Amino acid sequence: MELTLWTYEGPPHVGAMRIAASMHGVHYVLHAPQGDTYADLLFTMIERRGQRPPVTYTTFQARDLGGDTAELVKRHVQEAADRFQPDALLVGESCTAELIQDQPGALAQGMGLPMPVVTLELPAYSKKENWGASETFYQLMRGLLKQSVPPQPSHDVQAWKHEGRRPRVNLLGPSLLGFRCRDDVLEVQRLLSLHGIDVGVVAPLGAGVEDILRLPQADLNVCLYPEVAESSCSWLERNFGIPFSKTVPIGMGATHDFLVEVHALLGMTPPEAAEGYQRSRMPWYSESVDSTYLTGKRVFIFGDGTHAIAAARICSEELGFTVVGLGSYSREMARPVRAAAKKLGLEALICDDYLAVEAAMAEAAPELVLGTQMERHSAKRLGIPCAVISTPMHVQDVPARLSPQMGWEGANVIFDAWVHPLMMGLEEHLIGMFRHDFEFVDGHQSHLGHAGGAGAGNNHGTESVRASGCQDEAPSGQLIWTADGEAELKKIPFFVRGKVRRNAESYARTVGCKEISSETLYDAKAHYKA
Amino acid sequence: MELTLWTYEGPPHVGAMRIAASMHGVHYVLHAPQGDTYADLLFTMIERRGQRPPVTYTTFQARDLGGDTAELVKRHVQEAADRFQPDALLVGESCTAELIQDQPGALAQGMGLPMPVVTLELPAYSKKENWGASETFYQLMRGLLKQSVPPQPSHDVQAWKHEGRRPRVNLLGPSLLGFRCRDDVLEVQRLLSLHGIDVGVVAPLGAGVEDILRLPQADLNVCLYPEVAESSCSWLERNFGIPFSKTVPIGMGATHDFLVEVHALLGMTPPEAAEGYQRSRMPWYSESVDSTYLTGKRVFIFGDGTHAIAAARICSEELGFTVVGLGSYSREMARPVRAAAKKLGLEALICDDYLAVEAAMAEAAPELVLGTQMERHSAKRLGIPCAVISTPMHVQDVPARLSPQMGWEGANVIFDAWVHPLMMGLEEHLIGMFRHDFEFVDGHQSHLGHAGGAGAGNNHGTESVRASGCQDEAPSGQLIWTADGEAELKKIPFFVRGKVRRNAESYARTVGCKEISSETLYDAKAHYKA
Amino acid sequence: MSANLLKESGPREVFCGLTSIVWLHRRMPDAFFLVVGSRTCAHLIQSAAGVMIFAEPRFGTAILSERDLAGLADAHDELDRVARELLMRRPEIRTLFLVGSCPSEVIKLDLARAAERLNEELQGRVRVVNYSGSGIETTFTQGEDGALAALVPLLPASESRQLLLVGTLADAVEDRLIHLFSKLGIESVRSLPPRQSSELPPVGSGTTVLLTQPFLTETARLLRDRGATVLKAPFPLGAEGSRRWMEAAAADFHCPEASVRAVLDPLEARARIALAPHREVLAGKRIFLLPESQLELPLARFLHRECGMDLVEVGVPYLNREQMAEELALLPDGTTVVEGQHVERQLDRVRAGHPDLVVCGMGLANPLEAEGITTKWSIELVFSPIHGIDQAGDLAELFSRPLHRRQLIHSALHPQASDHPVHA
Amino acid sequence: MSANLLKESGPREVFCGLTSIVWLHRRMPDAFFLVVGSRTCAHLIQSAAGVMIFAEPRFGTAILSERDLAGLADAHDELDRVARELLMRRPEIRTLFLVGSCPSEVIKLDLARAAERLNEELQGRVRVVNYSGSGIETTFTQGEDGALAALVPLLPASESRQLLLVGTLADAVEDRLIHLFSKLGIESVRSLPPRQSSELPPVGSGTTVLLTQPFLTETARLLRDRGATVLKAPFPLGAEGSRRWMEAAAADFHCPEASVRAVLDPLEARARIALAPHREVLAGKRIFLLPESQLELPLARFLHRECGMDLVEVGVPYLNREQMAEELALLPDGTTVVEGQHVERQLDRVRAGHPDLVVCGMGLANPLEAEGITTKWSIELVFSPIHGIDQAGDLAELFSRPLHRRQLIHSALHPQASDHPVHA
Repeated sequence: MELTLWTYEGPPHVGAMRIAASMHGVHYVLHAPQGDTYADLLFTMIERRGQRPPVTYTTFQARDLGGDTAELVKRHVQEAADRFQPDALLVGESCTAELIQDQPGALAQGMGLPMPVVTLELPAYSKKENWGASETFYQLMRGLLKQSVPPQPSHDVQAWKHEGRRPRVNLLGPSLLGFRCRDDVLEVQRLLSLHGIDVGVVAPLGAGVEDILRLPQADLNVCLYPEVAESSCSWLERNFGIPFSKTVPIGMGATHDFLVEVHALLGMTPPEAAEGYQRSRMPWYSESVDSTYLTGKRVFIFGDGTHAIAAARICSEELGFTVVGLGSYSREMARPVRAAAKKLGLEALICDDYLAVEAAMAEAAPELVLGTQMERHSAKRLGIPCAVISTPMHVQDVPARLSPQMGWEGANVIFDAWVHPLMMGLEEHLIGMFRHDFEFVDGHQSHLGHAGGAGAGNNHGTESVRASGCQDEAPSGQLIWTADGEAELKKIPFFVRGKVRRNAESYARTVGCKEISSETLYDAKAHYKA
Repeated sequence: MELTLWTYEGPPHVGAMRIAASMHGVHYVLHAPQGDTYADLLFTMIERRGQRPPVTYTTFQARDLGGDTAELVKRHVQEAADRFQPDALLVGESCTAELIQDQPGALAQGMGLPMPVVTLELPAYSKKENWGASETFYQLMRGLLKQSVPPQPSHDVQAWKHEGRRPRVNLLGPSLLGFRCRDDVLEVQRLLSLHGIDVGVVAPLGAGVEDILRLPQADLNVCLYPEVAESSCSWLERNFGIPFSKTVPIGMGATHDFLVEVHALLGMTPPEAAEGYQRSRMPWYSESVDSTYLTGKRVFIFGDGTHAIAAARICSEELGFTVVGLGSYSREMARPVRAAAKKLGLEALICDDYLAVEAAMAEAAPELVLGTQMERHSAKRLGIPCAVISTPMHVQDVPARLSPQMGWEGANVIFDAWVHPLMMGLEEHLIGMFRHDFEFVDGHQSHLGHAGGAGAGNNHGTESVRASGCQDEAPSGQLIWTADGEAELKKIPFFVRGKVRRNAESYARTVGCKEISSETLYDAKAHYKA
Repeated sequence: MSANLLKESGPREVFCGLTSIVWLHRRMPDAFFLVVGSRTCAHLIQSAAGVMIFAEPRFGTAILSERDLAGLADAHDELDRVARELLMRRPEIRTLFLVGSCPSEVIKLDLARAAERLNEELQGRVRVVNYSGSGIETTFTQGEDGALAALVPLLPASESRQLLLVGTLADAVEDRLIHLFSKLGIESVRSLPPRQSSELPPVGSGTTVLLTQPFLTETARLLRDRGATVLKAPFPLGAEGSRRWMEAAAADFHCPEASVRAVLDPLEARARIALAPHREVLAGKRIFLLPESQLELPLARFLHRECGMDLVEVGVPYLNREQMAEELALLPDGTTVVEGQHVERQLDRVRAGHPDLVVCGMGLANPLEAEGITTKWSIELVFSPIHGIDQAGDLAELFSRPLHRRQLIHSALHPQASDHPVHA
Repeated sequence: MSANLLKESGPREVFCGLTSIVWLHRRMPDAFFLVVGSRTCAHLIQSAAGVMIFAEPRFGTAILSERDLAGLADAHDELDRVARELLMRRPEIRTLFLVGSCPSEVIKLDLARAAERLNEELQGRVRVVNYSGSGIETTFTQGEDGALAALVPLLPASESRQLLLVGTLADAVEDRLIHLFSKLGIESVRSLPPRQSSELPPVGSGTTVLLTQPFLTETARLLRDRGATVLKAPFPLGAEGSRRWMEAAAADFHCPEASVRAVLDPLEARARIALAPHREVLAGKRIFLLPESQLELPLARFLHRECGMDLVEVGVPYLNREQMAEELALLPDGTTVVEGQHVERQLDRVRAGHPDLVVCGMGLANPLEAEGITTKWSIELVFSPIHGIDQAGDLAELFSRPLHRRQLIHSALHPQASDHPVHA
């Protein structure tokens, strides 16, 4: 049993719904009580869809449990098949139905329905949403393609050359309730098309059963979101011999690497190295003098695996930030997240307790947080600017305007979205210069605004940092701030004061001094810059 | 003499620089002291340009004034002509040089330079930046085209039909330091191209002298920014007979009207009425249930003429807002702004004193402000959410990502940008529902954050409203709030309290009651909703 | 009563009782609601609450894992551990609700026993109670009935004469009602749930109960068992319903009729003024209410009688005829009232009936809007302060707003084909 | 001194003296700077200030209109009216600076007379002074010289022994310096400009002046006229300059050498630690300073001697050899120092010289970056707290940061052509 206040991922059957709702001609009969119908609002409200997700819930009640729930399942399966006449039917159960073991999939398989029926077994008490999405996509694809698997895979990735056509790739992974998938697909299509590469099938988003059947016709698969598509890509590689690209094109460097990888796999001449600089404004925006102040900004990153890893690379290599924390709630992606963290000299935080993430954030004392909506709220409490980079989705993460994360335009979008909270470019820079001005000390309103009553928000952060700092390093040794030390600290603008306080205390412990005076502050400053 | 703290527009020679810097092959010799070189930073810092504006300043000094400043002008003109070898040379003076009457234009004209020389006379003590831009574009175009003016204009706007080609239009008006011009051009080109209409010349942005010479080859001119291009469009109509479109395609309705106007002028079948609904997400986003809460939100609009007028229409017809204030600093656009305000039952505010605009804003007690960067700061002081819709430009108004205001994607961008400050969709809606919850009363932090210490920001607004209200309507009659009236008022969340207080006081005056109790509040509420 | 009462069964589209935690936890800031359930339960509450707008919530889920399913003994130990951890972290909590869910009900995890055990351990520092919000037994608002019913045995006994308002009200609305009751001469007015879970109102034979909500069947029964009189009245939605609801109390407390009129007449007159602009939008329009909150009958009554709307169909998740008798009597003859749901068939009837407005849940609203059918999103009705005469205008506005919005924006967003621009 | 001193003239790219209002108005919150000029002047200050980040500024422009140009009598009346209006709106203002501009100088509007007239009218409630910030007479930082020079005649006379720091310092830096001087034994330390314009420091023969900034020629002259001694020293930028600057004062106040060393040695040692990481980035790199702030010589000295940079060219808007003697002496032999500017030719030299870092104004920085030349934007140097030994590290960081940034991001943003992804 695990105490959960907010959760980053829904149950695995919500992942299955994401696949079904992303596609057309696929219907999902879910053996579940009525309360589980809440999941529809994820699509109709958060994703603002004008269609209900294609899900029939059996909505069994307590009184049904004594009777024949198997019959109830079959009645709903039949009604759904008759009413919606899908090209394929997914049948599964939610957490409660899993306990009563009706085996709805087997029941449906036995009904002689005219369409393919795919049984989903998604263990609700050990797995979560992204795993459910991945497994559903995999089972659906496998169910539809298993008859076509050749005895011996003999795929020629460069077949396009002698067939006199443009190379063709599938984009696998984009789904509803995935972060910016809608626009990433457009951007990646545009990117590939610029290089003379056709997109065969995009799946699951917008695909039908006939598209899944066409998957083996591609030269190459592009795995856009490993959380959802990696197992399917692997299966297609093992069974059809179709290789897949592994670079997720988020950020300038990764987009370049993605293009190089795809070109290499397809046997094409690699693209111009300068393409990104010509096609995206991000490099110039990052290089131009306004951005100098971004250098070394401390950033804390938390999200799904794909976006957290991408953010770490963009921050450290393209924006000149210092990454002071990196983590993910995706246990499936723990390995690559740990590797990315290690490269930055950090230990990755793999965790799905948002309070533990908040504590790590406070401890790291960042100047910017890149996280989920939950970190946005934690950051707000701590008075730290934040941009959202990952699911779980909120209605504001489904903007009307084109907002990809991938490709050259995605890099532009990311620049704006991440730098804006850092106090709107020049504005913040000037505030840095005017930091001793009366408008930016306690009690006055900063244009940052997030923390509002500045003091309040920031003290919170500071206090927790102090508390945890003490516990970690000097449980018994109490540090005393002298009056002149406190006075000096007050001169530092509130939004960096936490970091300065932390540095001073840490320095005092290191050198074994008990009192922190203004001199200690200057000493610590020299020490930490060195 | 006029006391100015912040100014919406620069001097007219900055308008001239905008034209010169927007184009290639055009150089501007500006007779001006060294301080005037500050204007370069508008382009290199605010617009983040990687090129210096093509301007040579004579940078005369006090000691030069005794001597031969005319010689100084000629030396700089010659050096500029030699070094930059422009296709056309603009010659003019800034405010200080205007006083010493060197007539640099005439001097340059007499130097026998190999390129066309256009003299700019921009009265610095009576005109402003946009006028300067308009006049410069007009003088440059006229200077380059006057030899080609036919004795009798005989333009056939439908010539494209019998010439067997697609219709061709020029896009006139976009310039550097114009609000989102860079992206508007792309979006309008895409829009026209979808309808089989070619774009001939875009000017001044990105145009060269040879492009200006090609202007008469278009079937039609599109006047995208009347502030900059209307005088030029009129001249081309009078002298070459080329008509021009007058609808600025900002917003769903205006984009539709623009397409209809352009099609009608070109003699084409008008486009599908449903095109906007299919191509933009904005209509669905505005119709979907999440947006119900937008209905009747009070909005105050101030900006340049074009964007203020467009915003008023979008707000009232497409977003369901109530426009409670409309104004512009563009005196040249006063007539259409007044007409737009009148249609909404308002009196337009035509004014370039930002403090007067702030006072009008406070008086109108809006829930959203759409304005310039100056109104953003005023709104912040008043604790009101704000989005920026107009110049003067700030570095944050030149985003890396594609951010048009025009066309179908422009409508998407506008939806996101204006609704986001209104508390992030669903989030705000829920706060409205939970308005009596302790987290949203005084002393606690709202997620709005703008006003920070809520009380403070809002009281400011409220107080000024009260003060002015009293002066306007009942200078002697003092209203008294009873303890129970104050208590009832406190239950209302701070972000609408100002409006409720104002309504109650106004109602009390109307019915002649001196005391405001909780019953008066309920009476006022019934009265104002009715 | 001559409504046309029908029943229907099939796939439903209704929240479960856990959802009511979203408003209950805000009413009693010193209470914590610990759902014992699955990740689905946690995800449901968080999604229904509008995805994470609040800081540290006063509800959470003890998520069952495979190990808990393997042995109930373990599950009990685990629950104790989680409850202890929680209370350590949240020392301000005075009442802990253990809330049963579908999975905990199916595996027959005995939360009553768990509550007893924890109460013993905590020795009165925190009171632990339990109820079920499971979707196999309760819908949406029924969760509140369960929570309040769980509190009834804990109410202190008192024979004093008092009026007890039962059902969650917004604080400001409650203040207002107490103020009005005092003007009627009823001085002792208490509420269940109270604003602090530790300040439970007493109950006894001197207690007269007014239900503020129509879904409190079990709570009402238990209060009757404790000696209270539960008044019969329409529910306090709209000016008429609220007036009759207050009059029922006034009669029970023998308030002089003249003074009752003196208090209520001006309020009603003001409410008519407040209603007028909304009635202008709503009158003659046809409305279809899908089942969700149990508020459907009083709302239909209000929308018909005070706003002039025609009722196409009124769905209710379940129908307690006795408790709803006063409301049913006020509905026009032949009103179709459908208990239960077959969501697909009901949507077929919506499409066939061409209503001007459909009241429905969040899963259905946008899909209907996309078909051109204006909707009112029903969950808002349980979160908004809509009770009492003074709120009648606000209540009507919740229904007029979507229609008003359509009026404002429809023609601009759906322009007619034309040779000439509309505005040029 | 064996620097190679050259002069150049031609088109310049330098702010005018009005720009210094941007920091002066923040130093003295009870002062207001009213520029008498054109819309260009107003636009210049607002653009230089970073476009409107501040609320109600303490500077403004009385914009001359055509009517004012027509008759000077009118202009004087108008100026009086504007000043009166302003002071009515801003009753907290104690000192009003009337600041001349290019247009007001050209039309010979006599601001001294205007100040006199207003002083009479205001009878001491507000002090009105005037100076010129016009671009035909002053560059950038020279505006501060004008403003301070205008204050000198108003300073009360006093023969007391004191140290007077002249030139705007950040408040925290000033506090720190006063603290350090007191540790050296110099107890009476005052500042010009003061933190409140109404609390002017006294001056007289007991006054020893330390200039904090190199652009205060006229102010220094007037202080000497008032009897003060102006010390010769390098300016307090960097550890070495700051130390020698403090030592100059210590010598003048006869502080015991041993105690001076006891105070300054550890500070200098700490500064070396703070400088070390920046020196690592900067040492051996070639720097080109374009003329703008007049800080170019002390900065060049610091960057060469403490950070190990090579000086390609040091531009200065103008050169006061006497005031700069100490700085020039510390420059390496043969350093090219260019007074004045022909911006086009200077940029030709920049391109030809391939420096690693160019210090320049905001109009030139991005264009040079776009050519691949790393820049340091010089206006930041007059806004940042860079004075004193304790700030030496911060000062170096302003120069190392752009180079460090390039190191961090260049290779990712300019990938090499390759058959294989860098990271896959």
